[in-house]
Amino acid sequence: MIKYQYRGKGPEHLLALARNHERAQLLALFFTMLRIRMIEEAVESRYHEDQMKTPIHLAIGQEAVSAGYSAALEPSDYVFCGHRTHACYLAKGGDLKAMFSEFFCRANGCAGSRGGSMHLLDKSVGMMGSSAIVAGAIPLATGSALSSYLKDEKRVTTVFLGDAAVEEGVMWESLNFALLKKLPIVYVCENNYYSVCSPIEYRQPPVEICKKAEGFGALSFSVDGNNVLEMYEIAQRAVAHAREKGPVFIEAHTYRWRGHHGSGDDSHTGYRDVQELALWQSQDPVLMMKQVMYSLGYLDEASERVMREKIELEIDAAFEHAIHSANPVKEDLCKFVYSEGDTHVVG
Amino acid sequence: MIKYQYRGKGPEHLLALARNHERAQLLALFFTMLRIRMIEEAVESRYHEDQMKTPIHLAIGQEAVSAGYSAALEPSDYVFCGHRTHACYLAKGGDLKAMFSEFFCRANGCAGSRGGSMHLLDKSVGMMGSSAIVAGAIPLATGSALSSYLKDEKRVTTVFLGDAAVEEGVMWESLNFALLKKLPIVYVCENNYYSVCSPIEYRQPPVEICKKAEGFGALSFSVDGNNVLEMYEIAQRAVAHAREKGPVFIEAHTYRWRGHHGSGDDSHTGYRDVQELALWQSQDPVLMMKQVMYSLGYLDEASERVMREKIELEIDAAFEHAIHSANPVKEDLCKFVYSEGDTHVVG
Amino acid sequence: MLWDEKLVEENAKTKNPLGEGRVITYTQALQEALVLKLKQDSRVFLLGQGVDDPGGMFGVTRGLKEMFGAKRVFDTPVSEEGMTGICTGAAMTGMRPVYFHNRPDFLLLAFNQLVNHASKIHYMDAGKTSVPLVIWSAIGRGWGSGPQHSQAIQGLLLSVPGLKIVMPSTPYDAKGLLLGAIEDNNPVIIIEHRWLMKQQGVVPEGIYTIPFGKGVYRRRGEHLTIVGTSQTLQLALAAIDQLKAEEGITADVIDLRTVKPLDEAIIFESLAKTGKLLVVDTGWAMGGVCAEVGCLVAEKAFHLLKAPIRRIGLPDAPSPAGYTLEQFYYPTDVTIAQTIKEMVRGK
Amino acid sequence: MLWDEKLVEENAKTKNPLGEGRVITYTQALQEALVLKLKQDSRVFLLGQGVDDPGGMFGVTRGLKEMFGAKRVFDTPVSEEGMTGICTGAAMTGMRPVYFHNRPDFLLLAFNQLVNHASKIHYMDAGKTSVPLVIWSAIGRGWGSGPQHSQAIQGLLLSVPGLKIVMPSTPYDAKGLLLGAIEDNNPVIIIEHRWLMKQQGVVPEGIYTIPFGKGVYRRRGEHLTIVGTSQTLQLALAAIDQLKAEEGITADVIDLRTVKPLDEAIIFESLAKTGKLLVVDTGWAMGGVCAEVGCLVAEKAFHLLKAPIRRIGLPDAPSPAGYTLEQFYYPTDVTIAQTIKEMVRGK
Ligand SMILES: Cc1ncc(C[n+]2csc(CCOP(=O)(O)OP(=O)(O)O)c2C)c(N)n1
Ligand SMILES: Cc1ncc(C[n+]2csc(CCOP(=O)(O)OP(=O)(O)O)c2C)c(N)n1
Ligand SMILES: [Mg+2]
Ligand SMILES: [Mg+2]
Repeated sequence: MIKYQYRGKGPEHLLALARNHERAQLLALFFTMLRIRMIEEAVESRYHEDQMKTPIHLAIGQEAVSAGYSAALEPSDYVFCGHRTHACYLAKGGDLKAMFSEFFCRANGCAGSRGGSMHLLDKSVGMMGSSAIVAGAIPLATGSALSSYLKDEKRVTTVFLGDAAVEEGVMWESLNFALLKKLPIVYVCENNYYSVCSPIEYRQPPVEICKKAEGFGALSFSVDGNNVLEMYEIAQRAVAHAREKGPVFIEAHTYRWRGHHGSGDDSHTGYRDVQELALWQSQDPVLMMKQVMYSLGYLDEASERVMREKIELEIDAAFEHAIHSANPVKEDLCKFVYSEGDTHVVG
Repeated sequence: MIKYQYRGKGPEHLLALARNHERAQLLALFFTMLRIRMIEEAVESRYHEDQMKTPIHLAIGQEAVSAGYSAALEPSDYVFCGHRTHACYLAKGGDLKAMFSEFFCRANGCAGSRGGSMHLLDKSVGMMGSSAIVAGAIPLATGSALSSYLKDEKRVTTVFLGDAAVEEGVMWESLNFALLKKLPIVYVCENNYYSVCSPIEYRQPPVEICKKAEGFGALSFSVDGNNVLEMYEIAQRAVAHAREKGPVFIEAHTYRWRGHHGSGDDSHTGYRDVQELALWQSQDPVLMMKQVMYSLGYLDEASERVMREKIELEIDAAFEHAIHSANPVKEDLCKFVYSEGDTHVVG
Repeated sequence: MLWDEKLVEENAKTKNPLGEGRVITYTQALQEALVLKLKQDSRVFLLGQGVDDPGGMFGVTRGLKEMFGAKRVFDTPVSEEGMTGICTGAAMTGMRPVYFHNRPDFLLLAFNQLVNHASKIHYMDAGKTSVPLVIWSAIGRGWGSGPQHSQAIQGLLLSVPGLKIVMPSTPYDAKGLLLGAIEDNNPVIIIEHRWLMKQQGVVPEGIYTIPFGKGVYRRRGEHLTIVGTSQTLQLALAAIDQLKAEEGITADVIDLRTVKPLDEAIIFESLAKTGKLLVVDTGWAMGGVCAEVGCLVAEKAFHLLKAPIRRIGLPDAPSPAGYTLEQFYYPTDVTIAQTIKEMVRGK
Repeated sequence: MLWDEKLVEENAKTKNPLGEGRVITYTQALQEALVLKLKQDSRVFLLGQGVDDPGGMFGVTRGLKEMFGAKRVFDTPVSEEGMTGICTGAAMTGMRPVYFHNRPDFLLLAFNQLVNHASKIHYMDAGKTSVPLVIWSAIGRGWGSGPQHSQAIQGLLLSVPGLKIVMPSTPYDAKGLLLGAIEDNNPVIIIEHRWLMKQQGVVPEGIYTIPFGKGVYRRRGEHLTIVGTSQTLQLALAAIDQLKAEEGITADVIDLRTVKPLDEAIIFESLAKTGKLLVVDTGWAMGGVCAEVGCLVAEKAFHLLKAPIRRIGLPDAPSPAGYTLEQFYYPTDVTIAQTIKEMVRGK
């Protein structure tokens, strides 16, 4: 039984939206998505080697959300996320080599092999961190937005969360506080209808998540998370609103193609219908965009091949980097339990 | 500055509603309120003696909420509440002697002097308990409703909470679960606009609490909590809905006349305007109802005096009882840390 | 198969079950306990995130929804604090919930309900209410789980009055202790270890319970006393078996089975013979089970001690995610053997 | 005035401050630290329930909103978990929050953010992020506060890597430790005691800090070593002063000031002379600070010990609300003196 239908407007709508955007912008969005897809597939293809000794939570099928959203951010804006880190990290510009090093448990991983795949960060590009605890990053991000408010900065903080994260009370505590102080924050909920193998109907009554946020008083949007341009356009509105006026909540409908974690599809175990997956795969966010690009004449086989080769080279180089990097040593174990850093006073 | 206006429809509306009710019902409602008021005032008048070594959170000014609401409950229905216990406990039929004994820290207090005023219970009348932790009783009550669902009982559980309790995430976790399972529960929020000395505007953006609950999908009501009949009528609808269909949320607007805890008004400390208190005192729920009773000819000075004397006698007897009851002894201290009770199997 | 799953499986294969009788796995033993109780007692119900999914809590709960219906075996929202309170409320009103978590880390979200509510209600209500609640979770060591997904938090709960804490190490115990936990009238926290789940053992059919607060000798010997539970105790057994074979060093190895209540008598009995104490635990060495056992002995059995107490737990650092760092972080049979040798040689 | 307020006030009057210099109260000392830091460092801000209300956290924060503005000194929603995460997020992004709670019991709502997040982020991020966060609360003993409002939970947090735990006992220390906490780059939990708030003491003006992890001798003596913090240490001082006068019994009394980090050296130094250890703590005797100190000594200074360790904390029961039961529950100078006498007489 197909429990969760695709509710978006499909490829025609994507094409219609595309006509309002510059070629360069569209290429950039497509490239971001394609890069994420290819990186995820590359990680997946090597996962069985058991050299990446870390859980992985692949974003395959959900690329349009981070890609479309992050394009609306300034480099100085901040992003936080949950356990499904890869796409958020990459879309914000996180360093691929440091990410792979982290997956391979190397000392030069972005979290020094302390965090693993669920704790990617790259502060140089505003990717501030993540939490493996469902909803754990939501108040952290809200606190980051509080910093901006206190410092009179125009920086927007975004936190990506799953549909299960709204079941944690801290989501609502955070949103209440953000609304109270009109903080510059956007909550982006990727509703992929499942939490591990639990369908949303086992966890929430049939009420739209964005309606709950609206009830709390937030400007709220429901978006086709497989449509990168719808995502991008709403993101622009959301980020502008957050920057000037206060909190926004976005519910992006999308679907995870692989198992909750690890590699491969797991629909055969019975918690979801293979037909449901097939349905959503027929609305492939990357493919849809590719077709739009082709039909607009912005992309052809040759230029696509160039793109792919560029990404492949980058991926290979990053794997090489990671594989040949050094493991941590015993002395690393108890480093950074406490910060001895400066306590420089800011007057 | 008056921050929080009375938004109800005043005494005329109370009178209009009264015409739809039986005399006996009206007398009973008035009696419940008057009894709570007089008990609270009696407790307050003796509090300075420092013999009731317990915090007190007086319900003076808020009597109509518990009185009106509880009249719609069956004796077998369950009630939980927070730290502001007195009125909920009394309205559900809790034993006054056991309550006073608890205040006087006696061994025969309703919680054996372990809980104090913030932990009143009387299971013989369905007053199941309370928590001194803000919102702590909300999931407990929801669990009680889950029991009824699992047992196929028609019992309704009610939990009284304050306006601050909705700031705790567990409120929304509980409501989500209750809606998911369509549990027989009513959440009654007494919005008195303050949490200790913090006005609601310091804690929540300007959004009606009941709108939040509505956004979650609950049948929600906003009620004049100083109007005992409005309270009663909405309670009847709410309890009936909860019994057959599922969760209900009621926001009852009311006002606390005394300080958050202890005796006496504390408006002079400046956190609220004395004018604001005066405004709300002009909408005294007990007096309004009394005037309605007089104007309907259901009460006169003589019958009111009889009522008052009856209550005074009861109060005096309860004080006598408490004062002359025994203190706990050393052996009591470590009793009931663990339950050794039966593990009788229910087949 | 991932490295740690392989390891767990191989470990299970090499360790052949001792004794005569029916051999089943750890997870089967746990499931058997659940089936027996679900059949016997209509008040028992199971819940937890994914309790009914294809994974089924390492297989422990797999198939139980089909067997006992979706009303008694159900998935929950990702709302640990709320669900813990809901379970507590259900237990207060006559039900006997068994609440499953994948990892103890998630219990940290529920400390308010655990510590302020579930464990105190029986006391606070002067014995009028009991909270027969079982909370189950399995330490998630390995697989790069990292700081937020591998914690052993029993030490944080040890001083909480009203709780019981169970930490089995064999299939036999796992079943008997779970049966006992479900029959117990108090909140019982069961902390399993992922690495024990595939272990095989002799397990009787039918209902039997293992008393709480009674340790058991896993080995008898002369040179020292080793006290612990769960997976670290298994490591200690491996260490001492090796040392016995190689160097003739023997020990009394005591499996506490429950750390609260804690069997003092068996420890003192053994120390009267050996005079030397090594405490091992899956949690941090500082401030947890090791500290309590060590202090207890220095307090009540000082005259039996011939040498300094030693404790082996985790260093004062979060658990790192990466494989290499993990190797430095966790005690092994080798490091335990090293400590034993030092103790016996009087270094 | 309520019985316990009277007691605290009288206690403060009878104990005259030692030493030369300016005498102020404990709360004044704390406020002074806050004012100094708010003036000096624009990153510092204060928040907490009622931090700006007429009560102002026992007076500690009274008037600071007027002095530093509503942006830097503000009330919060009753959302402990959310606000802890928000503070953590603000600290991660350059601010230095000082977050006030009335009672440590409320920290239990925030264990996920404290233990899974604030204390781990620096480690998890491989040193790239610091969390300079101060969390302040005061043990609420007395006034019938009961099981949910009087807890001393430092023992539950002792084993958490990455946290620092501060427990002052004098106005001088309270100021110096708070200043140090605000300058520290790590999450620091300060656990005060309500009963110390009116104490007077000699307190220097200006900024000074007391190093963490350095205990101090409050008395020097011969017969035993007493180790502890906060209010229980004050009781121990009263006990030993009395015993010295009456029976000539003297002790080294060590105030640890911080329980994490913990000054081992000073304890061992003293034990080298006395050979006998008494540990006192405001929390449960089992599994907390007493257990850690006791075990530490049995582990690392066993050869110095001439007699069993003794510990004095709370019994394994929740704190009862009633006055009489409270008298049995808490250690007093008399019960401590009794234990000291037993230890010295070698009973
Ligand atoms: C507090 C907490 N509870 C449970 C888990 C286990 N867990 C890890 S990921 C996950 C699913 C979350 O689902 P969702 O938020 O929808 O994100 P998705 O995986 O679908 O992207 C769960 C329950 C956790 N990490 N933290
Ligand atoms: C978790 C928690 N945080 C803070 C407190 C302190 N506290 C006690 S009563 C109270 C006010 C609650 O206000 P509200 O819910 O509006 O109830 P009211 O007192 O107005 O009836 C607060 C904050 C508490 N008891 N529990
Ligand atoms: Mg999901
Ligand atoms: Mg209120």
